[in-house]
Amino acid sequence: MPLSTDELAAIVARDIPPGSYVNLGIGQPTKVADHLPRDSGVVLHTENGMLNMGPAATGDQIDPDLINAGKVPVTELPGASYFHHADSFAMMRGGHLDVCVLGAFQVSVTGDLANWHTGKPGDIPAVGGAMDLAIGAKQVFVMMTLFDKQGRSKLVPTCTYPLTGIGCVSRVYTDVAVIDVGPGGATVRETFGITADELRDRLAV
Amino acid sequence: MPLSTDELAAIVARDIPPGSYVNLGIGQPTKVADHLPRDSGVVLHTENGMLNMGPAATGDQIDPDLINAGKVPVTELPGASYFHHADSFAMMRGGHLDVCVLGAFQVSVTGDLANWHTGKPGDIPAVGGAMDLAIGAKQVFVMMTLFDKQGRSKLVPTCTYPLTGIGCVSRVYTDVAVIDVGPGGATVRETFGITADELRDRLAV
Amino acid sequence: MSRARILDSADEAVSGIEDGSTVLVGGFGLAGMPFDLIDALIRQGAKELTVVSNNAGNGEVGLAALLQAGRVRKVICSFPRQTDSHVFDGLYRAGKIELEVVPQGNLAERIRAAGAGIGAFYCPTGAGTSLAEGKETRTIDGRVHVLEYPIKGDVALISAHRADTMGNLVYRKTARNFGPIMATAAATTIAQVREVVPVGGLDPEAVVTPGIYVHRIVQEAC
Amino acid sequence: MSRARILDSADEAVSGIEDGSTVLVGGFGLAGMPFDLIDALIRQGAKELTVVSNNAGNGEVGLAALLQAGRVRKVICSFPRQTDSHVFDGLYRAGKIELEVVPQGNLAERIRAAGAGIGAFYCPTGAGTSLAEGKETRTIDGRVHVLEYPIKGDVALISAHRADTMGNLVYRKTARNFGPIMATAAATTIAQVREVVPVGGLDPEAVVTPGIYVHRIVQEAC
Repeated sequence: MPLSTDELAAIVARDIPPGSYVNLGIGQPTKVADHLPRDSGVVLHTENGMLNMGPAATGDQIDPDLINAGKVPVTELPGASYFHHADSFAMMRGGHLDVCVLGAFQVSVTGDLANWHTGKPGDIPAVGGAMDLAIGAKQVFVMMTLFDKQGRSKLVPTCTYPLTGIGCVSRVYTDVAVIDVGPGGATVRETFGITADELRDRLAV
Repeated sequence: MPLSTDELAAIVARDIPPGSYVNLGIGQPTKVADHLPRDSGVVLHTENGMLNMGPAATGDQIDPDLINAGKVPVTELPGASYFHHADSFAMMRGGHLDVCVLGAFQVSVTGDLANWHTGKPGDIPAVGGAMDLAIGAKQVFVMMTLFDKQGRSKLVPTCTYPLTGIGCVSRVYTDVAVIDVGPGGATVRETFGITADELRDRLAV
Repeated sequence: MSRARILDSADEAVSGIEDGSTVLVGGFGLAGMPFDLIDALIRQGAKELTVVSNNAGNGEVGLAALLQAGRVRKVICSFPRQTDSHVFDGLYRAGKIELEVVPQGNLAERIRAAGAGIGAFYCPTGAGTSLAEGKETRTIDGRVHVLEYPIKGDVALISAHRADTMGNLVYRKTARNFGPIMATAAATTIAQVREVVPVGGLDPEAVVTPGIYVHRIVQEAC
Repeated sequence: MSRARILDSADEAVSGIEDGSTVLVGGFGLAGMPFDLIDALIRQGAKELTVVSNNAGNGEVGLAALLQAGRVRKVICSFPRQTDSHVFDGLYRAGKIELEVVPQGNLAERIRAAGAGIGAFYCPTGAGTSLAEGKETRTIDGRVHVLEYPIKGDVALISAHRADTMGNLVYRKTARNFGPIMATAAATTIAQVREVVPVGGLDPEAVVTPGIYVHRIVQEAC
């Protein structure tokens, strides 16, 4: 059985070392936070200018001055700090985040990432902090379904969507497999509900 | 009569517009602060990371954590702020200071400044923030005696000492005259105890 | 005292902004968005503006209202497309507005550079992507870097939490975002604040924007 | 929690610093100088060091003592010559130490660049002077700019006022100086502080160095 998004988020969370500084991208990656053990000491960064962000705010906790990169109201944990945008991106671009987890349209076997723009005519491009996270974090994990709705692999020999960054992804977490990517190509680490041989046949990369 | 250092400092202070943000270099320029009217609203910057620096600290006021660029203990005025060195120099280099007042070995008629290094063999070079102040402040005033101990003019056609900055000085305050310098050459604004004609003869620039 | 002036209304605060100006607008989504100043700018009437902001407006308020009023020629931002960016989307699809998409970190660093006297800088962000097309590159330590130039404003409109009468500012939580860097990068910086306190009312260690960067201040309408 | 470790002694804090390391040393004159850490580094014994600091030591203590112990191959600083820099002066005149003089603003900005992922930057400081000799230049907006590269440290030794146990730091008055930027620019940042407080003991709005930049903390000897 392929993993649910929640199950996959738990697998990603398992692989984040205790005490890491982590940025979770908008969308699916946000769910990883729910699966980090309370005593993990993992510190979440949000690129709009905060470290040690807490869970989403509810009810009276909601404060319009306190939102995450997805513009969702969040909370502050003890030991938090605030900083301006240049300092926040300096933190990302300077290589200080241990891990970031991003969504993707496509990842190449050598770690190229395409996650910001479909490239379709009429689609309005919007990049946000994706390119900065892609080049900045010590490890970039991608979290995505391995196949699109038409059954085509999103892990590809070469990205056809507009690139976010070159050779920046180190590992891809998908519903059917965890795959390392990089200069040496793709290596399957584990599979879920599918054998490695079946996976290789479907991927053909 | 040529002006004393204190008299000259008062002349410089007179020309600093109310409400200006000002950096006073180490040495003679420091004395300008003593002649700013209390209600001038002039805010002093010290490049080691502070705005609205107060007068030198005495007695119990002395705090090793609170010094000026000359490493002299100083005081904090209400409305002060502290920032780190990169922010402090960004303030200088970004053109936000209205005036800085520096000492000099030589100034050229086109505004080149030499104030950091004698260039003599064996002299240890030390530049500090001089080059950053020279290029950064909106107006750079120099305060110096016009003639050296050998009677040679320190306002020169071309600096022979190692340069601090090119075309950066706008006005030179000396014991015998105030002289504008710049792309159009030198223009005497006022003289003290000497006629403009006598001055021109002695300067020969 | 100093250069900051406390004004009675947002209309006074935005007076004199000229047609064709580049306006840096603080805020990330709605947090830190200077709504009063933008509304006053709409009333003031300056047109052909270039707006530099992280987003391109939400709903029909703030930046979206300025766009809808037809005052903006060009938007420089990192993330125009949002669930509620229909005003921008419509103008863009109708070819009525120009868009320059800049990676968010480059946007922030280019604004900082303008305030810090940096003429240009090299950074790996965007190297090899369409957003770096036509830009100069250089390989430093084996990594391709893209040359980026400062983004200066004629005016910055920002929102802060508290000001003292010398123009020192503090922000609140993630509403800090672009305010501190935009304040440094504009010829005239205009801040709306929730509260103005007397000189001495802010902790000198906690001031985020020193008053040297702030020219006009107005207290928010309640 | 997080990556910062609170250690019992300065000796533990400086363990593992290798011969030939580049060591960023905070402080401006005596303010913000990490004396305990420097003394421990002298005991630790690492040699052939490159020291990056604003000054080159005062009197016979701190940096001057490290120099006198013969551990420093090269100093990168803005202002070596001071009334009480006789230790450095002697070594320099005897040809026993290498000196790179960097304008103070370039020193600060190059350290910041190392921490911020900037590969190089252009700035007008020093253009046309002997300190820019041999450096690449470019005219931007009619003004000559010099290309400057980052200064990275293997280790940063800094002094702060207070830390929480996650490594968040606050400084005091002008002792802040180089600490915040050096903390970002070294592979290992070691801070001596006057007081360690529990998590939650620092105002999140007033934290100057977030804990992400701090690896080891030791409380000052009284």
